[in-house]
Amino acid sequence: MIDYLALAPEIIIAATAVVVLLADLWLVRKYWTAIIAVVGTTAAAIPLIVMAVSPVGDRVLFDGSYVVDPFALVMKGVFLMAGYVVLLMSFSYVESDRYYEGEYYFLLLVSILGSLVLGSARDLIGLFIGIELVASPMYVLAGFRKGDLKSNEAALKYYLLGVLASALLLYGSSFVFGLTGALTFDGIASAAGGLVHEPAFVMAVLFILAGIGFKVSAVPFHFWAPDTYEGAPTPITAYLSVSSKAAGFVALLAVVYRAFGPASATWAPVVWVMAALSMTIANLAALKQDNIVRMLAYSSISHAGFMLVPFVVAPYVGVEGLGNAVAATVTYLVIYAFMNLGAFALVIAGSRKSGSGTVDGWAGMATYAPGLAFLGAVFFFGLAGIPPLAGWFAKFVMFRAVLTAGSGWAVGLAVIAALNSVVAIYYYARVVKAMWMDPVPATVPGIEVREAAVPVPLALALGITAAIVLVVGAVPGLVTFFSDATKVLAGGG
Amino acid sequence: MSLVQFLVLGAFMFSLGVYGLLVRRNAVMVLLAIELMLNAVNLNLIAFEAALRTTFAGGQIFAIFAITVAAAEVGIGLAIVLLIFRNRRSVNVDELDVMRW
Amino acid sequence: MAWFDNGWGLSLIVFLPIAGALVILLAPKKNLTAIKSFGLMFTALPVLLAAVMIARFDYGHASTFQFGTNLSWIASINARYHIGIDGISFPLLVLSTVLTLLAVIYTFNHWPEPYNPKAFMALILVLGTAMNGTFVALDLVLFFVFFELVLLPMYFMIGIWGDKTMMKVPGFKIEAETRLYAAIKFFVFTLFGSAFMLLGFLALYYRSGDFLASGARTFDIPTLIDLGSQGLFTGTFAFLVFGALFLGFAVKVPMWPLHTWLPDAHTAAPTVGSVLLAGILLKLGSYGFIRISLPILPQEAHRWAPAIAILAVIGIIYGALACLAQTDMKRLIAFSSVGHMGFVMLGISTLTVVGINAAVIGMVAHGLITGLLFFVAGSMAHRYHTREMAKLGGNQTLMPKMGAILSFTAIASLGLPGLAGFWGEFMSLVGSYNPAFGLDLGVFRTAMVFGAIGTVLTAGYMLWMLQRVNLGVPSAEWDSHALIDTDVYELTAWVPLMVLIVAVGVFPKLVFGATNGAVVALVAKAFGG
Amino acid sequence: MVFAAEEVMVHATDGGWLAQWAWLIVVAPFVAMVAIVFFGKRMPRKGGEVAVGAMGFVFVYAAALLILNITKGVIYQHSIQVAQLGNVSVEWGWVVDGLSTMMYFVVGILSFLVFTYAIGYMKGDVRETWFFAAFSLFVGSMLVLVSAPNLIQLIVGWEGVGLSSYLLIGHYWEEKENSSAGMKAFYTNKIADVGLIIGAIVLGTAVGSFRYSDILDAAASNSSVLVPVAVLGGVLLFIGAMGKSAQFPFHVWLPDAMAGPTPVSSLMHAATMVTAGVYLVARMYPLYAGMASDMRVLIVIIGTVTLLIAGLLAIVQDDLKRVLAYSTVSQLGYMVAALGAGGYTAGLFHLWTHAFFKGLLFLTAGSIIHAVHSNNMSDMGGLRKQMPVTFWSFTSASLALVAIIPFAGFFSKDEILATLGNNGYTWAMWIGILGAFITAFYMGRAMFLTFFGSYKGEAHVHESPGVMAVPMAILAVASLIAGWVNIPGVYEGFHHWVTGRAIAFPSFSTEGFDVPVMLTGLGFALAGIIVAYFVYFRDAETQQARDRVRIPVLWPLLEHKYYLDDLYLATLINPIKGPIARAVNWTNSYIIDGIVNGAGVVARILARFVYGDLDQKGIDLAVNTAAIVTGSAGGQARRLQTGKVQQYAAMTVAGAVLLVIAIVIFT
Repeated sequence: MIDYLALAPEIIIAATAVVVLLADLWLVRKYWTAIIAVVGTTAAAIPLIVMAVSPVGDRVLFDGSYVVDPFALVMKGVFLMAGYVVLLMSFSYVESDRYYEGEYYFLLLVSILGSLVLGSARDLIGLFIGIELVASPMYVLAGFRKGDLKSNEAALKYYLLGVLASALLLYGSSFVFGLTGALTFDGIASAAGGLVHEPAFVMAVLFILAGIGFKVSAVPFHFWAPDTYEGAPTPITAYLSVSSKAAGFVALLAVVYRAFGPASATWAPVVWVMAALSMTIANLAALKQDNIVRMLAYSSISHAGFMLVPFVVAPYVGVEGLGNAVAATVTYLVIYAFMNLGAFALVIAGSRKSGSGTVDGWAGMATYAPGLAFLGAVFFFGLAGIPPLAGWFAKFVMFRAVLTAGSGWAVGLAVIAALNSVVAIYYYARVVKAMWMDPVPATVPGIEVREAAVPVPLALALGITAAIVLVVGAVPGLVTFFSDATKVLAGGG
Repeated sequence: MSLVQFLVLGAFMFSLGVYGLLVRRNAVMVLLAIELMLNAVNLNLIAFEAALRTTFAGGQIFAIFAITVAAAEVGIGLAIVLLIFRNRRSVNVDELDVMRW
Repeated sequence: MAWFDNGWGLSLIVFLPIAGALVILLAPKKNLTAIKSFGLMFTALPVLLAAVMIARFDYGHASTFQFGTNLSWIASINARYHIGIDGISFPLLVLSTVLTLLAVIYTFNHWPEPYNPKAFMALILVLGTAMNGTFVALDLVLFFVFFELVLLPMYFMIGIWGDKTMMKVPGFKIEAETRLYAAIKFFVFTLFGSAFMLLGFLALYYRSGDFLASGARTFDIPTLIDLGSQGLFTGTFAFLVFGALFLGFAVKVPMWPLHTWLPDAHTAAPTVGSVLLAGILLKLGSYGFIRISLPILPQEAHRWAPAIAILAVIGIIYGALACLAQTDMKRLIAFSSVGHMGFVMLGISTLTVVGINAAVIGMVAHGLITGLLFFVAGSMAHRYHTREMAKLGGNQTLMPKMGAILSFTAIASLGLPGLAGFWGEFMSLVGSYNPAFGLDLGVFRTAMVFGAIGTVLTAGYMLWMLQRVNLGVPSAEWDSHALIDTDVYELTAWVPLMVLIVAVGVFPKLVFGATNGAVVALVAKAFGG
Repeated sequence: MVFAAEEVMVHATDGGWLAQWAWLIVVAPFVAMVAIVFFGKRMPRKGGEVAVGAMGFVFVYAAALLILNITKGVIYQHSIQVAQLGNVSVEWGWVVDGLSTMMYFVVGILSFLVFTYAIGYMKGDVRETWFFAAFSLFVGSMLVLVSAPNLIQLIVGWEGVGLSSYLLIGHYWEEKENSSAGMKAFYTNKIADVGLIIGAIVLGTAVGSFRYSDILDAAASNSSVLVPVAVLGGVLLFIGAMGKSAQFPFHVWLPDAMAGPTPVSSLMHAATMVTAGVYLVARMYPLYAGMASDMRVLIVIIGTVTLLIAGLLAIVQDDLKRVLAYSTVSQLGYMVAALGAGGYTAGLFHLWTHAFFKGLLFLTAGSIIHAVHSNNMSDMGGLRKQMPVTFWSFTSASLALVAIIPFAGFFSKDEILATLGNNGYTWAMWIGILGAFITAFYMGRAMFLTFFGSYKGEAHVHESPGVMAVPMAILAVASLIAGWVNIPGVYEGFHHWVTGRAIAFPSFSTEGFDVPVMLTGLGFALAGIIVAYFVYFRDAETQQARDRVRIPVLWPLLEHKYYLDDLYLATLINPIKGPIARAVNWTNSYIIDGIVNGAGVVARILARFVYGDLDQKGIDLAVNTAAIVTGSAGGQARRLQTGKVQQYAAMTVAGAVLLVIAIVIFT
């Protein structure tokens, strides 16, 4: 018999998606579809809360292929909130550019559904399905600005590389299945220990890492990100850089800690290299960006690198250390999610007012939009990790986790991370500097555009994210309360 | 026939797919290359299942899922290619470099 | 008053300013009086509370942390809201509250361009919270947060209201506005240091787990001090950790050769910014040395001491020489800070009771004196619209009061006995003549001699500045200008500082009375007397 | 060295309330200063009256203390702790003993008189109020210095004196050279103070206390802690003393200090500044007499060199005040040499007498300058008729300085010479006697050129007003009688006053006159005056007449009284007055001044290098190149982004391969 409460969020989201699609057929006022989507997303949160407070422990379905444990609950919560904010961001954006609203929200919901599935997936099939379910709608949404060549190109690039990645993932999975004879992560884990020196297995692990590395856009699998981010509609970019990335990390966490836990010696070095490269190369590339979205794309790549850092301690630490590592990555993920969503919401609002998406175009925004300029300081310095904004705590737990391993490799990576966090200041501060300290350029549109009020949903999105960034910065306990629960993934308490 | 031969074939197909993905200029050909890669995976899965005979027939199930998803994906791919063809009257993937840096 | 003693008093001192900042952000932009009165209220209250503390502080047990509390903050990493003050942090806290209040008062009719009282006042208040917080924090994470919280307001202060003149960026072909260059330079320099400082903190955190009976790791400074004083942190680990902390603090102090951000930042910053920067922010670094590096890593402090002493002395001589080459008055004062903080660090490096006491009073004195110097320099630049000493001159004739105050402060700054500046310099020399047991006498006594020579050079450039700025016949170009002498706001802001300078100079017990007990205990604990 | 001296028996009272309230005289000037700063402008005399009142109080109180010391003897010391750093204690306090009472009195009386004089002299000055405030600070700092029971307070007063001298010398700071003169004084002292400060630290650390009493007890009891550092400490302290007391080679600042108003010069030269160094040595005398006795020969050498070169310099000056300034330096040389030779009493005695007549000399010079509106003697001449009081005062002071019996200077200088002789410094004694001749010569010169012959200036000459004249008259009397307080064999009171100290130490004082020395000294002095008379008296009549001094020896015989004068001139006076003095003068201004100024220049150049090249280019360059590198590297990283999807794919695959390599490396 199936525990439907455990599946309730997925079911609700799926249903909402269908309803949105149908509503789109009959309704005249298309924005209702958006409202339905928001309601559905909100409703989906209810069973989560119920499960969170219910005394029942982990809910295991389908012979352990699908598990709803604290890790799953927390991640699903994050996905829902992120999706919620993205929906809010989409309202005005979608309306203004007269997209097919119904399809837009339908696809978005489907992608959210995929991320929910990933949260619970504990076998290779679930993993594959989840990842594809997150990605496929995005291929379409990336190209949603049909007339725009950039958008088309973004879609194709994302698609081709995405499929390549899936192929790598699948190919690796097939070998893992073949070598371990199991699909569930626990099953794989029980066999993985003996296979550490099996070349085929190593190759398989590597392919899976590569496949997921693409989803989290870690160097050297990041090439699609800047172009796609730039080309895709901004809310979608926000979703890609947050939810899609988060989904990738959920998959990565589950796979490496659950399935390949015993083989950590095999994958940790790979992650080390990926982390170091992601942080460094992305930071350096971001220094030169003039387009803010593109700059944020590189920044999101470097943040992926930071989130990968805690993984490298796996071979050196006990279960507690693993738990810390998981918690650290999740903490970083959560804080990063809201900072980045806020940043993209700001991009939407700022681009409307300044009529430009470049750093120089935003110059002097403080003079005509002080509120946005303030938020700019909050989000960009938050991403830079300056106290008292939430970002500092993300970096903090990251360092804390990586230093648990006394090993020189870990410390070395910590130093690289420290240096990178300094380099990052340059490009984040550049935007803030432009907004606050530079004169207003001639390109800025007329007063009526500049002073136009920010649409309510967008303002709401900005408000929520900014509030979270500020509050969490002062009281990080709010995040750790949840992220600590995710230690269970590593088997820790 | 032994498992290894299937795996070698799969590997060959996969490599062929990768090669196609990297060098073919025509988008449709690229999509075909992708199909090749995915089918290589399916071949692997079936071969492994045949060798392992797992209780839950994981290989087949996985393969079926893979086929389904692959179909969907190629659908999306073709849609995107169509869109691009509509906008620029060409499906050459290497002409897509509006965005650099 | 129980509520006052168990944490509320301190917490109010720390958080009232930032609360004020929020209130001001809500206040209407046009309503200047509201902004002013809120600013005044939320900086005056901490001063009053601090005054109450002066009355209630238990000087007999200056080494124990008082008025403190220890609450859970970030449970999962065992970082706690642990605050409290002892004899070392107490004077600095008082100084910080007072200076913030005076800065606010001074600002009332010196709003820097671009005119935006709301934002400017809010930033001052945020700074106030950050500075007070750093001095009361007894938890490494809390300390780190406050230590870094200083950055943003100061970055904006320099960047928005700073010096608009163009300058050629050394090493680049480009020209940039001084404020922008200075702001980012300050920002990146400090972050570079504090990034490593954070790594050092975490390293201590993990090591602490190995020694504590409970096995629970801790960021708690007193606990870590207990461990450190038992000599538990040793070897390469300790060496590297001290190095990391050193980077963090030395940049802030700043010690040669990490000082180059200072002249730019001080010169570019608006007057109030310079005052707080020189008055308090620099102290955060040296305070960090005394509060964290020395007691937690005594052996390492002992190992690093000669290097620190040498760098400090280089700073003293170097700063003085650099001052002699300045043509910009504000920049000269900025460079003088390098020399004065050199004396502070020299005192710290001796690891003796005398030296560390000297360091603390040196910090306080430098805060009072250089703060006042920057006030005056700012007001003069405000009137003359130039800081070129070549153009000034005869200021004493044009603005007698202003000139007299400038002379007084400059003379105090050159360490005249009987004024606050003297004790820091003299006692740090005393300390370095007779440094802690086992330190190389040769190094420290040479350091003492060079330090003493440094005092001569200091007198040199200070009097030289006075001659060029104050004395002589004013140039004709000022005849047309109507130069108003010091106004009431300036006087209300400056007179307290002058009084304090004299008071501390004549009766140094005002500071030593609080510090000595704490320092004696610290040295006894860390270095065995 | 063995002292032909009796151990001083200390039987003294604690001074009672008079000593306990003695801090008042230290505080009074500061109170006056504050009052003047805040209210001076609104007073009829611009605050002068307050200052004079304070000084009057100081004078009366000091006089009372002196009498107490003479009658009963007083040894009192009180310290208030103002800070405690570990085992180092910082204290303010005051000492009332023989030495300090003597100094209180000297400072008190001269301050009182000079301030009174200044009320007249400074009338209508640009910054009258400011002047009196700074002047009070000057005296106050000196009293802090004198009353100090420990080295730290001494340093406080010491630097305070230096500061106020800076303020007062640069009083007319509109002209750059005046403020520069003030700075020169401050720097020269500050450099010497490095010695003082380090010396204080050395001794204080060794003994574990900065109190004189502790240090000197340790010195007297040959305590082992002091042995290794005694000589070093002595030398360092003496370096500080050299600065304040303008000993060679630190004497350069004193002549320039003339830039200040004349009352300042008067007080500075008589009581409040240059005596500080002598006072320090005297205060630390138990150290110099005992453990540090080995370095005393250095003190003697410095003193004698100073007295000689300064005396020679005085000869070639045209500026009256400069003549007096160099004479001060020279007289300080006497005092220092005496102290070095073990003449504790002799040195202080000369300080005492010198204070009166040198103070007077400057007051008279001031009154002359006030009348003539010029410092140059070439603008004066024949003033004795118009300015009788000034003339007689000047005469009395000059005779005292030249050491003509029975004027004050005679007794003190004779005692110094005797001391030098009896303690085996015969060479020094002869230099001293030579110095006596030189002194007489240049004072005679000044005398004749100023008061005799014909007036060569333009301004209308008039006697100074009473407020200036009266103090001069008083001091004129003092210059006569001040020496009678210590006539060997007759009354040796002064010796007992100043030796009344908390700690007993061997101190030399002559029993009876050393007649031959006395006569020689007196003879040389008289000779000096006579020579001066022959050279200058008649020349003083006309301006161009002075050129005849430089006439070559070849000159008609008869016409020139058998060339007797010319013989003297050619053989004796010209060389001294010409090449030698000029050489000294040259060395003085080009070598020593050169070093002083050169140091400044070098520092400036060095600074420009350090700042300009090292700081702005060097270190910043490092920082900024880092920025450039990262920037361009950013460019590189950016180039990977070609926009071609298949290249991305290729790189992705390549990345996978790269990771394989990574595995190979790591595991």
